[in-house]
Amino acid sequence: MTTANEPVNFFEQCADEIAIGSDVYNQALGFYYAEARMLDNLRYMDWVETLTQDIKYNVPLRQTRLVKDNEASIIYSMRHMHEDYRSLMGRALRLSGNSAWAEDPASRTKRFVSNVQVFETATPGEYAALSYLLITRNRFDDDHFDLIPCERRDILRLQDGVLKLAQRDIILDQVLLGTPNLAIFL
Amino acid sequence: MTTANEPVNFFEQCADEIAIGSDVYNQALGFYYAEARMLDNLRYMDWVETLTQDIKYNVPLRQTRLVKDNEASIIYSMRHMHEDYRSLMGRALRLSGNSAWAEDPASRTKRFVSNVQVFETATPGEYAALSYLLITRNRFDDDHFDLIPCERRDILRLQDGVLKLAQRDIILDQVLLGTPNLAIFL
Amino acid sequence: MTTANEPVNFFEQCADEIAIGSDVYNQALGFYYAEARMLDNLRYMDWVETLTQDIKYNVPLRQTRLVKDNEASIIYSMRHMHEDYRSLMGRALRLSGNSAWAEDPASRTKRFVSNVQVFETATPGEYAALSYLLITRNRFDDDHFDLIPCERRDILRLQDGVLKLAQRDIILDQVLLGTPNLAIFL
Amino acid sequence: MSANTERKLADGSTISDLIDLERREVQLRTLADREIYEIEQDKIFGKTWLLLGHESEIPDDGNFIQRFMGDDSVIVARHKGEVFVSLNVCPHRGMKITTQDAGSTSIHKCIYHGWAFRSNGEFLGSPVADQCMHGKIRGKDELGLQQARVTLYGGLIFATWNIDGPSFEDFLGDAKWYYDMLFCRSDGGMVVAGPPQRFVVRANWKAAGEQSAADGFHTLMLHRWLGEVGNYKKDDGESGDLTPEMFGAEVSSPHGHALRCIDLNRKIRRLTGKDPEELSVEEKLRVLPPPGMTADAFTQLKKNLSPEQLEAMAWMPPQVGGMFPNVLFGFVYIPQADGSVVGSMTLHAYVPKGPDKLEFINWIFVEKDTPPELREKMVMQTIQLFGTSGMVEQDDSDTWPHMTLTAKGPQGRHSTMKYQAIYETGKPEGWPGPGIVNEGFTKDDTQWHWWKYWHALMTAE
Amino acid sequence: MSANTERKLADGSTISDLIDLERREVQLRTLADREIYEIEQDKIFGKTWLLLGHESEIPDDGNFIQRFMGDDSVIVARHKGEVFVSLNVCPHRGMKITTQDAGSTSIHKCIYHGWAFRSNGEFLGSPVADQCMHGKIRGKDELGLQQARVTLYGGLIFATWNIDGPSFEDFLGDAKWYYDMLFCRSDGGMVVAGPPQRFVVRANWKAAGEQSAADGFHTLMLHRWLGEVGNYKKDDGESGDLTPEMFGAEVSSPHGHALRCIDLNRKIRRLTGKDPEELSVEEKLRVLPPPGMTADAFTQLKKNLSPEQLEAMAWMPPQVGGMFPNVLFGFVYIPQADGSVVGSMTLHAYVPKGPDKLEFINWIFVEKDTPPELREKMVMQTIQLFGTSGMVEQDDSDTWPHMTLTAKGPQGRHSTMKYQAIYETGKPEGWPGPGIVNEGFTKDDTQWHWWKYWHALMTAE
Amino acid sequence: MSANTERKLADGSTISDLIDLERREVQLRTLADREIYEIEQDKIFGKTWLLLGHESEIPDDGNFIQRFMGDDSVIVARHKGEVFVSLNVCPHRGMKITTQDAGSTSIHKCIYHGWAFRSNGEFLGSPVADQCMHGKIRGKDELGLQQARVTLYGGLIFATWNIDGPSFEDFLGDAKWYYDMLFCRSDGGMVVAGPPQRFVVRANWKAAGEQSAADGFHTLMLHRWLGEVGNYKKDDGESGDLTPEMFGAEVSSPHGHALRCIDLNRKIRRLTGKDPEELSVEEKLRVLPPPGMTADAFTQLKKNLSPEQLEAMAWMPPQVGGMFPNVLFGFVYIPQADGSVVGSMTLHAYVPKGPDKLEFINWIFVEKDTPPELREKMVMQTIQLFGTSGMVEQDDSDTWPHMTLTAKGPQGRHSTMKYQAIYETGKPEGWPGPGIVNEGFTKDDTQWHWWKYWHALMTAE
Ligand code: FES
Ligand code: FES
Ligand code: FES
Ligand SMILES: [Fe+3]
Ligand SMILES: [Fe+3]
Ligand SMILES: [Fe+3]
Repeated sequence: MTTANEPVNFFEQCADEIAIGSDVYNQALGFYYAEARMLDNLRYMDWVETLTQDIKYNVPLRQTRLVKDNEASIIYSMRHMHEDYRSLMGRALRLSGNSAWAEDPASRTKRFVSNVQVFETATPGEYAALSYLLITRNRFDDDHFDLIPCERRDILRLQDGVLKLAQRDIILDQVLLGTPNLAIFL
Repeated sequence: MTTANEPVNFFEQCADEIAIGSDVYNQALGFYYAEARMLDNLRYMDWVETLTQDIKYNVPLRQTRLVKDNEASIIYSMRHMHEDYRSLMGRALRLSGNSAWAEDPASRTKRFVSNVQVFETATPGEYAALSYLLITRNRFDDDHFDLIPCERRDILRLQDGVLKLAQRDIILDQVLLGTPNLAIFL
Repeated sequence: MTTANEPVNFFEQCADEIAIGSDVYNQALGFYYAEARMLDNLRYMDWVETLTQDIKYNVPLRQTRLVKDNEASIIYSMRHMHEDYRSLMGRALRLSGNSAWAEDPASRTKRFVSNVQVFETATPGEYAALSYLLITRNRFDDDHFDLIPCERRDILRLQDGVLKLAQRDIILDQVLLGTPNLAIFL
Repeated sequence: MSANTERKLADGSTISDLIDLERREVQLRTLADREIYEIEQDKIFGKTWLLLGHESEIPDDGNFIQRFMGDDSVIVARHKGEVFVSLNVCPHRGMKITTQDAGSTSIHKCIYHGWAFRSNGEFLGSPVADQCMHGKIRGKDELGLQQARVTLYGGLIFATWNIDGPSFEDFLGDAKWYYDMLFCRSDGGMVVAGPPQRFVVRANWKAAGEQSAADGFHTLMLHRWLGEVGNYKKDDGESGDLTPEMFGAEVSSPHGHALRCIDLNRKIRRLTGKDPEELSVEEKLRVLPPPGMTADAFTQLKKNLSPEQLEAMAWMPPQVGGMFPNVLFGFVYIPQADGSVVGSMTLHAYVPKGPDKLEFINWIFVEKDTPPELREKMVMQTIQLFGTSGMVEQDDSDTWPHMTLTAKGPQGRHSTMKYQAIYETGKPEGWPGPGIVNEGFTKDDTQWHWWKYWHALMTAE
Repeated sequence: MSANTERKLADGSTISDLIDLERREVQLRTLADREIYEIEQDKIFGKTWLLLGHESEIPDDGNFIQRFMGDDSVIVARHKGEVFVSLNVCPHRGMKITTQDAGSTSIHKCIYHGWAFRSNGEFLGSPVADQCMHGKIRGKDELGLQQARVTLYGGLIFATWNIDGPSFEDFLGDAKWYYDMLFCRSDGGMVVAGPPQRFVVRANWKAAGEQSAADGFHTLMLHRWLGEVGNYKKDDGESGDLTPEMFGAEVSSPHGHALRCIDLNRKIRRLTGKDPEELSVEEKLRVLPPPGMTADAFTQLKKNLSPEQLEAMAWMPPQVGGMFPNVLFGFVYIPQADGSVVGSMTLHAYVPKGPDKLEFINWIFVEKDTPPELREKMVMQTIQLFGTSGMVEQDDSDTWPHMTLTAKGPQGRHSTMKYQAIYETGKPEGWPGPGIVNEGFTKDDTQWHWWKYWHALMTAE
Repeated sequence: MSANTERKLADGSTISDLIDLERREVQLRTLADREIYEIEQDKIFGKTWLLLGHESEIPDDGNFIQRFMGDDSVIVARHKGEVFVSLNVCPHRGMKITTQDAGSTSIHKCIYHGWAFRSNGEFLGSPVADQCMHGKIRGKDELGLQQARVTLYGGLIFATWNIDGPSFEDFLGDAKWYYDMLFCRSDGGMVVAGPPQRFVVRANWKAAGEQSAADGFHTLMLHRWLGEVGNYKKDDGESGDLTPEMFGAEVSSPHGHALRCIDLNRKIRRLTGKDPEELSVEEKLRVLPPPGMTADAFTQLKKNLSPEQLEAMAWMPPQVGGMFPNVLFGFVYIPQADGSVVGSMTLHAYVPKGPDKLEFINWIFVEKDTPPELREKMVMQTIQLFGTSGMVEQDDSDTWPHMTLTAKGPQGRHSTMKYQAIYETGKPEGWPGPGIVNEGFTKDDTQWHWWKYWHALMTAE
């Protein structure tokens, strides 16, 4: 392989954990619940509003490796998504257009958010947030659901008193993705 | 079709959002956790106690429509459930009887509640609550689970200091329901 | 059968419910979120640190019975797991070794915690905690997930200001377990 | 056709080997076998008339719904007032023409390469006209969507792939005289309350199909809650006996159709206090009008039905039954706590989805001019008893899967379903209606005729 | 039977083509093929004796449990003291008679139409007696639940559909002499600790079945953690070598049964410090009594077993092995950290659930009069090593699915399982027991005999 | 071979019955039939050369990756510098040799019983050497892992089970002249950006396979968003017309390979403002170098390709196409908002996973010496348009499943895929390249040749 496997610098950024129940923590919960509803209700342009202009958004690959090589099970040299503000906006525009067949008719989804932990970072007004997300996805008259359980490693930034998403790494649990595409946001 | 598709007036009822972590919010969480345990433990008559006499309880149909016709994807002219207090009591009585075979032996279920948001309404003591619910359902020796992810749009009313359920609309994510009946409450 | 079906004394231990949002409650949430991440990230020896030396850890069997015999649907005379501190430590050691093939390569799991309720007990500093857990488990290149929804009935004990797990009963929802082993902790 | 010229299944047996015509037994294997399922797709669902919906679902030109004929998806659309049923498969490369459940459009454009079709299936053309991407081997007239043969009956939409086969009338035969009382009795006709409920049951479609042929017997046990805690509970709170409800007359059909006609007198007595014997046909039908109709609708009945049909309606109207192969109807009077009666009109289709899965489609109907309050009552009542969450049919949808499982066992598959409770009565004295009719407590004849027709079709050339 | 008269599989090959009797090889395809699976349902699970449970699971009249014989669900019930095994399929329309895992009732009533049966399967009648809903074509005696042939052995419940086939004794043959040491040695007999653990493994049942025929070899690699960090770790913390544990004697059977008998001397030396050679049979068995028994139980052993059996027990008692087709037993001594030994008694059945799925059923046993503390120790120890969460068998249940996957590959299916490690030793000098016995390090003979019997049954008329 | 000697499918039809060679039509049934799928495993995936990856994925000795050839898992490993492809099935009892996706080891040890193998598949031995647990019937040389035949082409790893079949060169035939321009043009060669994306699509592999044979037509409709809101939107924000992009030349192959070569002039005009007619080959290729290459790389092109190839590259270079049976390549120039162009190099393999499932494997490439910034741009751009989340290919992976569903319907399965848009042009005037080449707007010939080769292989002895 030619690209070095980019280090995951997320955990280095996590300083003290912010108490569950504190204002910032509750604000983060609010951010995630509101975000889930925007995306589950196809309000893509509203969602883009919640991103910072310098956002980094990644979905690394996974590989099945021995426990001793466990860190090699997350792959950054190649990703399922590798996005910046421009590309996320582009995706939102496409989905808001008339010919995004992969999501028109749209999937019926629910984004179940849980296990939220929030941490201070070196930067005042920036918080590192860990959360679990379970997406249930149904299309057409499927009698089953595609499941996308994942961990989200976010950097949330306070801008004019509102939290915005400045960075997100989504860690999936499949090496062979069971849903036929990632036409939806995670 | 002959019945006009009844408008969903729920969101009009939502006024200011109640802060996550506030007493009312926590009370709502408590209501949902307690409700989940009653239903998962077959305490149907206890559950009926938590309903107001004028409750409206609906499970509209879903249809796969183009994004531009998205609002038409929720159907009220025909529903999977269309209940009032009398009928819910009737269902609870049946389940408490000796011959409700569809649930005897009973399904083993878990009702995972998350993404709870609570809002003031025009009526003091009445709150609009949005929540996500994931039901896992297992019967006999099935080695799989039926999944019922849904959004619940509730009106909770304070009666003598206790929250009761005054209205519930359950928005499912399947047009072709994957579980063989709705013999359980959502 | 020769062993009497051990009574579930858990609920007798539950005294007053502790308010959602209170410090103890939030501490319990913190315990569960941290525990989920330890286990999902294969930090088994760290997890053992969170157990008391006298821990009792059980996964009773389930059986499909008529509603009238419902309490007989949970079986303690035989269990899927029946553990004490020594055996849990033994399992953690095995998993930390070089030949625990059942989990090497390791399953990719997420432990979604929800519906947490905490109660006082007769013993100061000991709390009874009820919670729901949904485990998604993926191995190799399976395009599906094994699901393990369950209720956990825990006794949490404050030791030097930290909560530790003193007792856990895991109530599964399948009589015929759909995941090929319980090589992971619940 | 004789079994020895019949197509052999993998293990060497034939369809005929699975049915004992003498003893009226059918091997359970029929409920789980994949080979049999595949043959049914051609010989049953490729040959008979199938219920797809009601024209009130697509009132205007361009309106369409997606439905299933066996395992084939079809588009049911209105074009210039007429209803067309087109195979939902693009003649170019097989993509679905529509992926929507319902909608409205004058032109259906395939999203894969853009071939366009009218609502009646006609091929309009392909993009980049000057490149003639549909080629020159076939004419445009050959490139339309495959059309099914369509019939409307009481507004119900039926279709078949058997283009030169029997007419819908012939298919119904004598049973039509009875169905008319349900579907063709009013001036305005029935309309759907809304789109149908749809849910999946992990059972072979025939577990539901054979029951739909008027299995009254199971009500006493499987639905006994109705007497214990349901609508048939005695006023004094005592358990009610459902047995009397199972008396009446049953109509069989050589084409597998079935109707159970139930005596109205008890209900009338309860409602009027009068002795029904002393009431005229008109009086009876004004006291207890058919589900969804009001007293003054009698004039409509009189206009649309024959005196003999009116007589039957006032005596023992058809209330539950089926239409071969996979339709069940329930046009019933539901006793209310307050002593009144609310009618319920529902139709089900059990669409095969593989040997061990069926799609349960449930339409609820009202009369076009049913008053709003009554209509709301009827729909709620019906939703609460039938379909997805119906307290009656929950028990059916939880039973059929077990029959499909037992049918897979190496011993179980050879076990038989038995239809040995046989009528010895014949028509009620003075019965005005045609067909094979028997009086008394429900028996197995109607279901047995259902299987005999299944066997005839499955073994036909 | 010669391959050319054998039933052909879809691709034209026969079962015999898949086994190389000369070279002792079996094609992997046998682990994934649906056709082969269907044939096994008749020729293996329709013909041999199958383990269903233990009578201590249904101590009283009316007690019943639901179990499986191949893909057929059966009711195992006690009636007037006797154990009956009835097909769990209603003779009326095929509904399951019981949907419960266990319960107690004097009458089983089908919930579909209410036909009623005794615990011994006798048909009692149908509702609305005067309507004789079961008809007149068959007599009541013909309408009972299909009965399997039942044998109790050491309290274990075995049944077969092969009504006129060989007796259970003949089926066990010489192997019985050894099984007696496990199941028939004590006065009180074994009892289950509770209902069995049940879980699904996505593997063909034969991946587990062939291993159950005493595959000792895999322990060294697949279970090597036992030496590294488990019960066989050296006291000094060094990794222990498991190889010595694999020495002993293996008993093969022309019927595919298998037992591995392991030398007790090392354990005795460790426990007593004495030279086992100097100990009498009685002394040995008092020092190290069989799992679940106490020193003073020797009198029971003496009473229930022959001197030859006692001699074998004190020398190389059977500890692991299987019973054709799908049973594994483990009656083992587990070394404890404190130098002591705790016994473990477990039986597994691997029930087929389709070509790529099996149900793992795990019963844990104790002796009826095992003292409570010991019993608790045994059960915990066994749960921790075997079954659902067992640290040993976790690795097995994660391995078999891979074999089932490779068996599906177009190349992989032609790859072979090899049984070419062959004993050249014969019986230990002076061995008191019957049957095909070989001494030394574990080899492949027992597993090869398992496959030979599978082949014989699969190609039998 | 004539249909009447062909293997019959269960319903009596043959493969040839499903293809109309005259009218260029293929029955949809081919996209859903399990029997056909099984035959393909042998006749297609057992006979042709299959793409497994790129040697830059396993740079060092001992490096290995797990990949699939049809339904068989294989280990692709480097041993002493060479690449070996071994069946990932243990010759002992069929366990997978590796359960990892990738790793590095000098010895592969089976976890079941510990048999050990070299990276080239050689059998090293089994544990407890003195017990010779692999027996004496077969020599060690017979116990290695089954080896596939391997070829490296431009660093791409191809393998086949057809040991004595045609060479990879013969397999490519005339198409090689064109593939060379993509894979063999630079000194350093291509390298993967990382391991491939892998995801499952619930569709038959041929729904993707037939499209990969240069179906340009679908772009206009299925991917029309590119013009509406995507990279081909007009600068004035108006919708862009994609039709011009579909003009060029298409290369067909009797072996089902296909390439679409697209005119560069428009792009060059846009970038340089100059009239391309006035530019030399070298000038053109310096202005618009191939994806991942820089202007000064021209010297490499000149060195590695013939003048004729250079001419073609500067005129109409191959940009999308496929390699039979299941490979798609896209080497395209993506217009950027700023008017510049970013190249994208991707290869897909569509691995069959049953009649209605495929695994989509997506490798993204860069040139070994592509500058870091450019490389990052290329990879991001490619991820955003192709593969798992690619805005272009999302629509494909959501379309193929519908074709697989319609192919299951009893009517739908007889509906046909049509390839009737036929070129009438022939080679562009003065075209320097070999093979079947046609000029103009995309047509169906390449896809039809794909099906003809599929048919030839499926009906071959
Ligand atoms: S498949 Fe419909 S236009 Fe090509
Ligand atoms: S099926 Fe059992 S009584 Fe009818
Ligand atoms: S299966 Fe590989 S060593 Fe036995
Ligand atoms: Fe019913
Ligand atoms: Fe083992
Ligand atoms: Fe495409």
